[in-house]
Amino acid sequence: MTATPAGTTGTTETTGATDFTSDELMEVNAARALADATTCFVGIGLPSTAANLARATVNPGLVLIYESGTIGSKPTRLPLSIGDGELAETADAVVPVPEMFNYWLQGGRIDVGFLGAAQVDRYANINTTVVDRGPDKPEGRLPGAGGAPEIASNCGKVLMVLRHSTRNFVERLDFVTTLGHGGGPGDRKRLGMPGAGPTAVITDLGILRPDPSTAELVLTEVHPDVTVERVRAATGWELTVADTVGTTEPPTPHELAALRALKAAGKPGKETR
Amino acid sequence: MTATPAGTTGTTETTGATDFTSDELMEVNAARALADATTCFVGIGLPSTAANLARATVNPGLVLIYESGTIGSKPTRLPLSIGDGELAETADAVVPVPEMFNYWLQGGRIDVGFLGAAQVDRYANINTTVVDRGPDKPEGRLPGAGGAPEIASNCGKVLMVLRHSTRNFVERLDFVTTLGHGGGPGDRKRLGMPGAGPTAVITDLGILRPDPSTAELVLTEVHPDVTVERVRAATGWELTVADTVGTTEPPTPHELAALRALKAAGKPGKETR
Amino acid sequence: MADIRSLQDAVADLVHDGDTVAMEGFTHLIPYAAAHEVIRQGITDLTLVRMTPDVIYDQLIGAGLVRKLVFSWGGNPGVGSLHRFRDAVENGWPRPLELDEHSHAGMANRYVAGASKLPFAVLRGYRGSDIPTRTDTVSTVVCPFTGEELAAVAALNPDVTVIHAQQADRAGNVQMWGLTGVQKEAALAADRVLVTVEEVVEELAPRPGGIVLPTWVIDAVSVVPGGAHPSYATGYSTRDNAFYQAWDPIARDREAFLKWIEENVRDNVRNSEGALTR
Amino acid sequence: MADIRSLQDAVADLVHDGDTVAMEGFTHLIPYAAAHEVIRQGITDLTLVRMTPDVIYDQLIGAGLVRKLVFSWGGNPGVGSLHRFRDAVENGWPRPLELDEHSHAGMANRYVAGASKLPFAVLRGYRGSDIPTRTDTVSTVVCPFTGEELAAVAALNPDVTVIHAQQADRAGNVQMWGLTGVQKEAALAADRVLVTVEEVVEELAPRPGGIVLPTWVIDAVSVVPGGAHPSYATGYSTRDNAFYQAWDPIARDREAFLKWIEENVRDNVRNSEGALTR
Repeated sequence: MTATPAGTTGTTETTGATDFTSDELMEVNAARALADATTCFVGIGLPSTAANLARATVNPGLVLIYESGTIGSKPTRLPLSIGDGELAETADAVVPVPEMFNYWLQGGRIDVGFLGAAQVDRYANINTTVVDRGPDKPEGRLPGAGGAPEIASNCGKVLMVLRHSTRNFVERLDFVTTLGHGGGPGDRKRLGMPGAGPTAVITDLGILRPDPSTAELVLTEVHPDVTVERVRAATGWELTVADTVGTTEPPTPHELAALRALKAAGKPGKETR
Repeated sequence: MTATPAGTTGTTETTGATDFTSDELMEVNAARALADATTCFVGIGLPSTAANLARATVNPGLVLIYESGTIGSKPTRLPLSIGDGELAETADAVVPVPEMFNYWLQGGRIDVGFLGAAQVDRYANINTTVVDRGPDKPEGRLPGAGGAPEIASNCGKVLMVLRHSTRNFVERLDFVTTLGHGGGPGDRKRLGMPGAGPTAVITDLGILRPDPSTAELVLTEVHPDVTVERVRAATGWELTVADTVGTTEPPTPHELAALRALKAAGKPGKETR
Repeated sequence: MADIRSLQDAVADLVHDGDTVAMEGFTHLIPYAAAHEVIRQGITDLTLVRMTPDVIYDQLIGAGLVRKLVFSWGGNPGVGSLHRFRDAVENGWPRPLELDEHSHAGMANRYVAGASKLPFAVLRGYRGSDIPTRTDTVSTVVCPFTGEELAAVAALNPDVTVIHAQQADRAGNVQMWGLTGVQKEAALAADRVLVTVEEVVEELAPRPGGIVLPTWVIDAVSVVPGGAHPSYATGYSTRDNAFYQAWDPIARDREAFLKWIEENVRDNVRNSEGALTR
Repeated sequence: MADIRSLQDAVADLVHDGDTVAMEGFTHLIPYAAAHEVIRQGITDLTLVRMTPDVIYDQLIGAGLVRKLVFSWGGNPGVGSLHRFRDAVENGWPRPLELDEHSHAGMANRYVAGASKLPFAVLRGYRGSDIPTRTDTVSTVVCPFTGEELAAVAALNPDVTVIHAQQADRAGNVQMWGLTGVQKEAALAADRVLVTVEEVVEELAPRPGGIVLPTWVIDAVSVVPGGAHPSYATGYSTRDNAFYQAWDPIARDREAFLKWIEENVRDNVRNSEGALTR
């Protein structure tokens, strides 16, 4: 499980006839990235929102796989944890956790790994372990690796979703928990990693994709009303920008309705409060 | 699974008031050897007969474990194979075969491994792979190792049951499939084998046990009306005989009745013919 | 995703001359009908893999389709030898049979490594045994923490795994229950997977001991009621122990064997199993 | 063989100062009541092991009973940080906390090795990660067949594993179902096993997805209805997500935390859970 930084809330934006937040832009675009996948290994938090939204919109047949051992979960609400009961009850199969990691993940059965992150660098490497808080302070503690190192290594490809800020998009990771593209092209191959690695990082500002020749993340799309300068300012390294930067399609009314319905149903603790 | 040589049938003997065969003597004594066990990894054939008879007589709580994955099978008839349906239907748990060998057997969870054999040598090593049929002839093919090498290595101790003849009790194995006591004391320890190894070989003539100081099989008991000379003649090496050779207790009427009931119920193919 | 299709087409598409094929089943759920279709199609030069090769492998070997057997115990359980297997090994009839022989623990772990896409598995096994002298798929590794030397066995990754299960749904998801042996590992270790099933049901109801293989790890599902006979399918049939005993005299004699295969397998019209597969 | 006995006696007999203890559960079936009994008895200097240490480990750490944590993801799922865990790691309060940190795949395989009584397990993992620089329980092995270098992780063999399950029978056989995580591995890897259960039933009816642990691998069974709360037991309760969210402000503040432990755990009389365990 990979943590998603809490505390940042989306700001409301207006585009055309539709009202949506920057978080919703991120979530909708993350879901769209799963349009062609058969199977997705789902991290909790934003990745789980995206994967469940994909099932409700662009990819109803998408097989959701959670590290708690569920294959083919079909939750009606957003799970709070990767072990919520509904994930097991609606699954095609529930397998022991070691089997999940050995036969299904390492076994190369999963198309897409969907991860969050606390820190990302320009090669889409991930830190979810510790942050340096200065020379006289102890390291700040993050949750740790969870499934991420082997998800990133063994899935066919990796998608990432996180909010865009200089705190998250950093020049240099304080700790490499999970390898994305290492130090550049060829590093994954040299390390014998079966999957293609990160192919897109979807944020509340736009979408970054690795350049095929350098493996460095490049800004390829911005969300409606987001400027390239704003993305640069929120990125902790000198961001490379594609020759032509596209603009993502605004959420459709159907996508927004589906997302809001999922979130309303999935209000954590709703039914137990 | 270890093969038991077919084709030898017990001869009828008379002792006191009871009629029983030499096979029945072997089977009853083999069952008695399980009196104190909690769990038994059961080979098919004679070991399975013995283990099921133990459940019907000296050890009703004995947990039978078959390599097909069944834990706590309680068959009402002798299974023809280690995969008969009744073994699973009456089990406390059915586990995948890899789990059986890794968690339960290698995991050191099983008190007694009960094996048959095609050839045994004086150190209770076992051959179930190939037999030498002379210089100009191809090797004779036996079924192979099955579970025996790791059963003999990892169970707390090993019991063996097979019919006594110079064909089976040989001076030198043509192939070591399964290590018993190797070349003598210390060999198991040197090889890092957790279990104590073979502690008794029960035959239709009597019982052989390894000498604590030499690890060589010694004749410690004969069955009623069997002479030491007859056992020597049926053994392919110069058999060491204990200073005092005991005589096994004849089968009780209860033991005989239970054994015959099991065999009658377990007549192979009975219900499908 | 699994297509639901005829056994004839599925075997023709998925099993090729020279393939390494695992037809698994631990007494239970042995895919006899699929193996008979392999015989009818004369798919040959096979390397067969199985922990417990029994009568069905005896038939494939006797039919001359097998060049190598990877196994750990070859017999007719509770009855005796596999005579066609012995004849091939001892006398090279109808062709020589190469062997790669292991213990059960080793074979089970070879499948586990295969399903895990690891090149090898580790076990505390083969100690003091002559088995490693006759195979190049057993070696050793040293624990980097304790220094203990352990057995390493090479992964098994069949070209094709063929299994029989009780049920599939229309999407090609499969469920089996009862003794499920190493079937999951054998399927997940293979490049291609063919599953024969007793029936197609609207929905796979979760069962105690049930194992589900999702459609996206299976290439084809063929509906073959009774396709495990003389083995059995818990909930559908019982083991035909009489057949296993009747097999012994048939397999002892080359002519009797050939006649049996001709009449019961190759002659599709007289083969009720064949009829059921269309 | 498992004795069915009070939680108080079972914990006192099976869990000792300085032990390595695994209290497993993947969100589901987390043995809260047993951990609270450990707090009440003040059993200390523990090395705690778990893939996903959550609120219950936060409580044990905050109570000052833990010297080392072996884990792969430490958080309050869906809510945020474990503040007591962070306070111990970052500030050494109430005592320093040593860490042995892995990935999930590594931890799962460490349990598998432990249950298999192997000294290590092999996986294709940790590649390019800094994790191995901070632990001495990750190393490498080379495949003797292909030459590939793979990760080796040291086996985990806890002194005691504590789990919660739905049911036991009178003989002490246990069945759990739903998400069963790594509980079987954690139990079979341990020297001693304590299971708390929702209830004792006359017979364990086989369940879809059910895992049975036979009585002869368990030391004690304690009947503690609701013993997984705020985690849950499928078939008996649902996850109290509100509790997990309410925990966040409690755990942020040392005083609030100590007061909560005093009132809800140590003060047995006011603790409904404690009342249920007698």
